[in-house]
Amino acid sequence: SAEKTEKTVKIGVFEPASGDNGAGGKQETLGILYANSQTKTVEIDGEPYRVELETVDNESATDKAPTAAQNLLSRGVSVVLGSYGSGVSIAAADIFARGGVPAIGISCTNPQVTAGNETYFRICFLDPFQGTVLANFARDYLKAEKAYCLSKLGDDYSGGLVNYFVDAFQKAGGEVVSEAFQEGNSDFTSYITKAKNEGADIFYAPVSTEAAALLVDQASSQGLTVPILAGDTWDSNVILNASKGKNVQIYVTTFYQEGANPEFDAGVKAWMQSDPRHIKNNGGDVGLAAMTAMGYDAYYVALEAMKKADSVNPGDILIALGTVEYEGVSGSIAFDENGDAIRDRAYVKTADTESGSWKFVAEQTVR
Amino acid sequence: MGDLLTIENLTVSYGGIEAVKNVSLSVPEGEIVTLVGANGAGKSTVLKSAAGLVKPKSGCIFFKGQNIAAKPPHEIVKQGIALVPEGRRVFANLTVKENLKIGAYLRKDDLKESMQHIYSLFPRLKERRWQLSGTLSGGEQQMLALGRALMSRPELIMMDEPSLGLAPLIVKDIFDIIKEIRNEGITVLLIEQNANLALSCADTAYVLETGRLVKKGTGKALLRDESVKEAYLGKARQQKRSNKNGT
Amino acid sequence: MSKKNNFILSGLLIAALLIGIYVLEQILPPTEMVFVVLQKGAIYALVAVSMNLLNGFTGLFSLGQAGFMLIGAYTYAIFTIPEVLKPSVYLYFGGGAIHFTLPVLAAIVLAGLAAAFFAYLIGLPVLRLKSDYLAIATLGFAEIIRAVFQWDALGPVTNGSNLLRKFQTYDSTLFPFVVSGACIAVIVLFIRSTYGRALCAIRDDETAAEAMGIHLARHKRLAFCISSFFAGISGALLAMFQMTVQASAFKAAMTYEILLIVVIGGIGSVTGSCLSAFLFVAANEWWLRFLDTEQYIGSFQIPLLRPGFRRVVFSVLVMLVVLFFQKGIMGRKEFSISRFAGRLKHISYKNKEVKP
Amino acid sequence: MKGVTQNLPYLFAGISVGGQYALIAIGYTMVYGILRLINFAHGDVFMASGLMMVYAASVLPVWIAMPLVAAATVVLGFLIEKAAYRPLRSAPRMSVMISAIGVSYLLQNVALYATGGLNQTYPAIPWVSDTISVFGVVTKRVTVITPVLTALLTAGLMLLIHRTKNGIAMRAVSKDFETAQLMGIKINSVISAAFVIGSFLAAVGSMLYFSNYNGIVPTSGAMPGLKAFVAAVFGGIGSIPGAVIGGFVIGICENIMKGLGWTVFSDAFTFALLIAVLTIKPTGLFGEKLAEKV
Amino acid sequence: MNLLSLNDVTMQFGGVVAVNNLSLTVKKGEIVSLIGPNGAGKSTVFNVITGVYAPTNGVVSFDGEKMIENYPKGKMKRLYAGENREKYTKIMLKRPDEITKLGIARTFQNIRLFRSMTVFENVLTAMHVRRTSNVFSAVFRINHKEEAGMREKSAALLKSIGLEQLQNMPASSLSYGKQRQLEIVRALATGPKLLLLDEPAAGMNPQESEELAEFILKIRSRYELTILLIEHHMDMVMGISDKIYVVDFGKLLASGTPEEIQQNQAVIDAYLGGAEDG
Ligand SMILES: Nc1ncnc2c1ncn2[C@@H]1O[C@H](COP(=O)(O)OP(=O)(O)OP(=O)(O)O)[C@@H](O)[C@H]1O
Ligand SMILES: Nc1ncnc2c1ncn2[C@@H]1O[C@H](COP(=O)(O)OP(=O)(O)OP(=O)(O)O)[C@@H](O)[C@H]1O
Ligand SMILES: [Mg+2]
Ligand SMILES: [Mg+2]
Repeated sequence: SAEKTEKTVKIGVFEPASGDNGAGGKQETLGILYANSQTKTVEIDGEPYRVELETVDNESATDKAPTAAQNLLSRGVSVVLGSYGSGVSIAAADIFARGGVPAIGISCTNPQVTAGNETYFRICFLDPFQGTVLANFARDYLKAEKAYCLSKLGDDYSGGLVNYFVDAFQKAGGEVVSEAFQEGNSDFTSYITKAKNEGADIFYAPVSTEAAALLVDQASSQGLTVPILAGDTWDSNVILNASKGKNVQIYVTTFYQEGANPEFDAGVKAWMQSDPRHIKNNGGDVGLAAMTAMGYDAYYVALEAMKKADSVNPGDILIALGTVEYEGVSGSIAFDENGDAIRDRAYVKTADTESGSWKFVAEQTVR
Repeated sequence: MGDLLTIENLTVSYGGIEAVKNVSLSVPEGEIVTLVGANGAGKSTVLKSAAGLVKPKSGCIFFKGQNIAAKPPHEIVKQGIALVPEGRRVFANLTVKENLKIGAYLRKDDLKESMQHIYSLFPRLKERRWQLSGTLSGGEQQMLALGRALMSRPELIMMDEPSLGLAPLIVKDIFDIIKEIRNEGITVLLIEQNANLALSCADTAYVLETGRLVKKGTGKALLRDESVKEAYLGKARQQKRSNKNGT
Repeated sequence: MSKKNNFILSGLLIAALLIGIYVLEQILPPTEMVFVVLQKGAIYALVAVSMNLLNGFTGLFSLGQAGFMLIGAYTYAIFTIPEVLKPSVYLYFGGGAIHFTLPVLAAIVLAGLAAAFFAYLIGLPVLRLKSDYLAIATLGFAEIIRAVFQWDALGPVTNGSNLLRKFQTYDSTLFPFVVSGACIAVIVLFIRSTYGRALCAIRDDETAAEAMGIHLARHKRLAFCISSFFAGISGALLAMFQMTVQASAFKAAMTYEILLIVVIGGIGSVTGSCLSAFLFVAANEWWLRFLDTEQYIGSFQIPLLRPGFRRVVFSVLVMLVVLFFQKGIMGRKEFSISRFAGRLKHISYKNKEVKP
Repeated sequence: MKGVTQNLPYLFAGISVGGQYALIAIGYTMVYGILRLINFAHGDVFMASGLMMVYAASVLPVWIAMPLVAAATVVLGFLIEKAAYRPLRSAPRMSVMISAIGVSYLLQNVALYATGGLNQTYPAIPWVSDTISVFGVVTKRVTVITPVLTALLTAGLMLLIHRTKNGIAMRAVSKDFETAQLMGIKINSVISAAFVIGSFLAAVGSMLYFSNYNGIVPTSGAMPGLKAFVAAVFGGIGSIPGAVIGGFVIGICENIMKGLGWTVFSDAFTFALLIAVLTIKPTGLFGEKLAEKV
Repeated sequence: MNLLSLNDVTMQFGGVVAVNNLSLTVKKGEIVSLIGPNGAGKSTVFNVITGVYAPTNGVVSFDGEKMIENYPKGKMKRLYAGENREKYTKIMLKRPDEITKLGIARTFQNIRLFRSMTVFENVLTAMHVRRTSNVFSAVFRINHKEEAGMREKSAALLKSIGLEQLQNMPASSLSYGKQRQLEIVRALATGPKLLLLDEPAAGMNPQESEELAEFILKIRSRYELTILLIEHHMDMVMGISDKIYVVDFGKLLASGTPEEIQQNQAVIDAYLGGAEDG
C-alpha cells in the first residue's frame, strides 16, 4: 500500500520500434531502459517520485509520428525522449510544442528538429557538424578527390547529412556525385556501379541500417573497393554483422567510443545479458551502440531538469532544461540557445571485418 | 421403369420470399416431363435446386434414389445430370469449341464423335467454332448452351427454355432433337414458354402457379384443359389449335 | 412531409454533435486522444466518402486517392506558410520561390481545385480503362505525382523530399468537423441527385447506361473530378492535423487504408464510410495502443504484449470484419433517422406500408 | 569496350531482377485469371517465404531448408485461399480484395511482431550466392541463374496449362462460377491449384531475390510485389507469357533509369510506361479482349 | 415520312460479315419488324443504329438527318483514290448517348438492367437524358420541380405495364419475363420517337406475348411512337407489324406486309419452316 501512495512522474519514450529505423530506435530505447533500471526514482521538492516510462512506436513514419506523439501527451508525460531518425522528430515537434511538453532528442542530428521550436532540445551534435567532420576526414585522412554520395529520398537524416557533406567536401576542393534511392529499394547494385563508373574514391552513404546491410553485402559482391563512409547510424552491430568476412572498408562517425567509460560498458552489457529480449532488441549480441549510451545520458538529463525545476510540470521542466549541465558517459552535455548540445568532438571508427568489431581510427573536430 | 428424379415437398426461398412452395414431382426414367407456368412462377427455381445452384429451404430431391439436395453442383453433375441454364450462360471468353470441350469436362473418353454429332445438329456452330462465344448472336449462343449440355452425355437433361430466342425453323428442330434425345434413353425435364409444343411432346406435365403445383397430367390432357388454355396458350393459338385438332 | 421531418431531424442531430464536441473541448484537456480520433476520423471520413463516390457509386475502381490528397495537402501547405518562416522551412532551397500567403479557407478551396484539375488531366487518358486496369493506372499516377513532388528541381516550391511545416493549422476539433461535414453533405446531395443516379447506372451497366443517354466520359470525369476535389480538401485538412506534410507519406498504403475504410463501411454507403472511418482511426490510434506496451499484473508479465502486437491484433480484427460482414457494416444501406424511427414505430404499430 | 563493361551491370541487374519479378507476377496473373482478384497478399507471401528460410536455415542445412520452405510457402498460399478468400466466394469482388489487403497486413504485422522489426539476414545459398565474374563484370551467380530458371519454369507451366483441360477450366471458372460448376468443375480445386502454383513460384522467386538482396524486413515484399503486379498488368493480367515479358521489361527499364541517373523517377517511370501501354492497349500487351456483345 | 433509314449498311467483324449492304426504311408511326434466322444480323442492325458499333460502310439517317455515315477506311480507302477520296473517307458518328438524346431508345436481347437499383430507380435513371438542370442546380435542389415530375412520370409508366407492385424490388430479383417488361418501360422513359425492341417476348408464353403485343400497340398510340421490332414469335410479328423486313446472312431476303411475307417461299424455306407457325 506504501507503493500505491507513491508519486510518479512519466517520461515519454518516442522511438521507432518498426519501420526503417526500428533497429536504431530499439538500441536507443535500451539505453533509456537501462538508465531507468539503474535509477528508478527522482527526488523532486524533497519527495521521491517513481519514474514511469511511457513508450510509443512512431513506426519510423512522418505520417504516423504526430498521432503517436499525441498519444504520449494524452498519457500525461512530463518530458519526452527521442526520436531516433530526424524526420519523425521534426514531424512531432509541433505537437509537443502545442502540448507544452519539452522533448529531448537523442540522436536526431538534423538542424530542423530544434530550429524554430521552443520545446525541442537535443544532446547530440548536428548534421552540419557531422557532415563536415566526415568530409574533412575523407579529404585529410583518406585523401579522397571524388566522393559518391547516396541518400534516401524523403529522409531528413540522410538527406541532411549528404547536403552538409557535399558543402564541406566541395569547399575543401573535392568533387561530388550524389544520388538518392527510393523507399522500399533493395537493389543497390546500380548505385554501386555508378560510383565505380564515376571513379569515386569514397562511397558516402549515411543511410538507415536496413539499407546499409543490403548495401554492404552488394558492395562486397560487386567488388567495390573504395571505402564506405557513414554517420552515427552505422555505429551498430547490424553493420558489423553485415560486413563480417566481406571485402569492404567502412568508416563511421559516432558519439560514443566503446571503452571510454568501462564501468558503463560493463554495466549495460551485464544488464542486457540478464534478459534475452534485450539481446534480441540489440540485434542479437551485446555489442554496444553509441545510441544506447546516448539514450542513457538523455534519461539522466531529463531527471536533472526535473530536479532543477523541482517540479513535474512540463512547463517548469522546460524552463529548467535549457540551463541543465550534465556530465554523461558520452561527454559533457549543455545546451545552446537553440536547444542544441554544445559538442565539438566526434569519433571515427572502422569496421574490422575479420573479427566483427569496431576499431578506433581518429578523433575529429571541425577545422 | 422407375423414377429417375423425385422431388418431395420442395420449398425454396430467396431472402424472405418463397419462390417455390412445397412442390413434389417425379420424373420417370426415359420420359419427357415439362413444367408450365407464368413468369415468376418458380419453374427455373425448381431446376436450379435440382442442379444444386440454390439450396432448398426444405424438402428432398432424389436422383437414382440418392438425396442430392445438399450436394454441390459439381457432384450432382457427376451423377449424370446436365442443365441448360436460363439465359444461356455460355463462357463468353472461350471459343465455341472450348465451350463444347468444357461441357465434357468430366468425360475421359474421346470427344471427336460427340463433337461431330453436335456440329451436325447445329451446323452454324461448326462454322463458328473458332469464334469467341461472347460474340455469337443470341440464338447461336442458345444452340451452344444446348450442345454444351449434350456433350456431357447425361442421364437426365434439364432444359430451361431451350427455344428461347431461336428462329421458328430451329424451334421445330429443337423439339425434334428433344424427342430424339428421349429416344436415345435420356430423360428430359423441360421448361418451355412455348407451351403448345412443350405439352404436345411431353409425357407428363406439371403446372406451377406462384410457386405452387396446381396441376399434373399427361401433356395431351393438359393441352385440352380449359384453364391451362386460358392462362398459357393465348387466344390466337387456341383457336388455331382447336381448328387443327378438329380436322 | 416525412422527408422534411427527416431533414430537420438530421439537422438537429448534427447540431447536437457539434455542441457535444464543443462541450467536450471545454471540459477535457486538449491532449486527450479522443480529439485525435475525432479530427482524424472526420478527415478520413471525408476522403473515404469521396472514394466511395468513385468506387461505390460510379463503379470506377480508382486507387489514386492518396495522390490527390497529396496534391491537396501540398497546395494548402505551400500557400499558408508565413513568409517569415519560409527560410527555416525551405532550408535547402533558399527560402522557397513563392512569396505570398493565402487565407486558410481560400487555401483549402485551392487545394481541392488543384486536385480536381489534376484529376481532369489524368482523367482524359485513364478513364477509358476498365476495372482493374483503371485501378493500377490511377495507383501509378499517384506514385508518379509522389515522385514529382519529391523532385529536387521543384524544391523551391515543394521543398523537394523534405518536410513542409509551420503552415497554419486549426485549433479546434470543430474545424475539421465542420469542413468535412459540409463537404460530405455536398457529396450526399450530389449522389442523391439525378446525376448521382446516372453514376449508379454506369456502375451497374455501362452499355445500358450509354444506351439510356448517359454520356459516359463526361459523367465519369465529373465523378472523378468531384471525388478528387474532396480528396484534395481532405488532404489539406490532414496537413493541418499533422502539422507537417511530406510526400513520402502519401503512399499506396494510404490508399489501401482508405479503401479498407470504404469496404468495411459498405461499398456504396456514405454513412457506412463515415462510421467505419471513426472506428478505424479509434481502433488503430487509440483503443489498441495498450497492446504495444509490455504490461504487468503484479510481477506477472502478460504474454504477447510487446511492440507490434497492436498491429497484429488490428489486422486480425480487419480480417474478421471482412469475413463476417461481407458487405460491410452497412452494406449498401444508409443509416437514416426516419428509418430508425420508422423501425421503432414498426415495432409498436406493425404497419407495413411501402412508399415509393 | 569500356563503355560496355561499365553499363553491363545495369543490364545484368535488370535481367536478374526482371526474372524474379516475372516469377512473382505469374502468381498474380494466375490468381487474377481465375478469381479476378488482385491478390495483394502475394508480395507478402514472397516475403514470408524469405523469412521462413531465415528461420529454417538457422537450424537446418540450406539444402534441406530449401525444399521445406518451398513446401511451407505452398501450404501458406493454400491456407490463405482457404481461410480468407473461399468464405467470400459470393461476396462483392471488392470485399475479396479487401480481404487480400487484410491478409497482406496480417502477414506483414506478424512478421513485424516475430522479428521485432529488425532486419533479418538471408542465409547464403552455397554456389547460388557465390560471386562470379561474367564478361569482366563481378556479380553473384544468381544473376545468371534467374533468367534461365524463369524461362524453364514458365515453359513447364505453359505446358501444364495448355496440354490439359485445366487451362480451359480455369478460364471458365473466371467467367462464371455457377455455370462452371454445372460443367462438373470443382471450382475450389481449380482455384487452390492456382494458389499452389503461384505460391511455389513465389518461393522460388524469393530464394533468388533474397540471395541477391539479402536483407528481409516485414515490408520487403511490398515493393517487389507492386512491381510484379505492374508487370502482370503490363503483360495483360491473366496471361502468363505476358507476365513474364512484363517482368523482364520492368526490371530492365528501372535499371536503365537508374543508370541514367533518374533514380527519383525510376519507379515513376515504370508506372508511366505502364500507363502509356494501357492507353494504347487497354488490356495490356497480351490481355484477352473483352468479348462482350450487346 | 421516313423516320429512320439505313442505306447500304455493312458491318464486318473480322471475317464475319454480319450485315451485308442492307437498306431499309421505317416510316413515322409504323411498327416495322425485322426477322430472320439466328445470326442473320438483326441485333447487329440495332447496334449500328444505336451507335454501339461503327458500321464498316453505310449511312444511317434519323428524322431527316444523317446520324451515322462511314465509308471504308484503311486498305479499302485505296479503292477510292481520286477526286472523291475526301468524301469517301468521311466519318460521321454519333455516340450512343447522343443518339438516345435524338430520340432512339432500345432494349437489349440479353437483358441489361441496372441490377442493383430498384425497379423504380431503373426507370427514373432513364429520364436523366431529358434533364434540363445542370450539376449545380441538381446538387442544390434548385431543380426540385423537375425531379418531382420525373418521379411522377416514372410511377405512371410502371403502372401502365403493371409493374407498380414491384417497384421497390431490386431489378435483379425479378423473374426473366418481368425483367423484359421493365426494360421496355425503361426505354420508354428516355422519351424516344423511335423504339427498338430486341426480342421483347423472349421468355414469355403465348398468352403473355399477346398481352405484350397489346401493350406495344397501346404505347405506340399514346406516345406517338415508331417501333422497330426484332422477334421470333411469329404470332406477335404478324399480328402487329405494318411492314416486315426479312434478313438472312446479313442480306435483305424479302420485305413487305405480313401477308406477303407469310406467302414468300424464300422466307418460308429460310426461316418460317412448314405451315404450322406461319
Ligand atoms: N436471385 C433472386 N433473388 C430474389 N428473388 C428471386 C431470385 N430469383 C428469382 N426470384 C424470385 O423467385 C420467383 C420465381 O422465379 P423463377 O425465376 O423461378 O421464375 P420462372 O418461373 O422461371 O419465371 P420466368 O418464366 O420468367 O423465367 C420470382 O418471383 C422471382 O422474382
Ligand atoms: N462483336 C462481334 N464479333 C464477332 N462476330 C460478331 C459480333 N457481333 C455479332 N457477330 C456475329 O454476327 C452475326 C450476326 O449476329 P446478330 O447478333 O446480329 O444476329 P441476330 O440476327 O440478332 O441473331 P439472333 O436471332 O440469334 O439474335 C452472328 O453470326 C454473330 O456471330
Ligand atoms: Mg425462368
Ligand atoms: Mg439477336
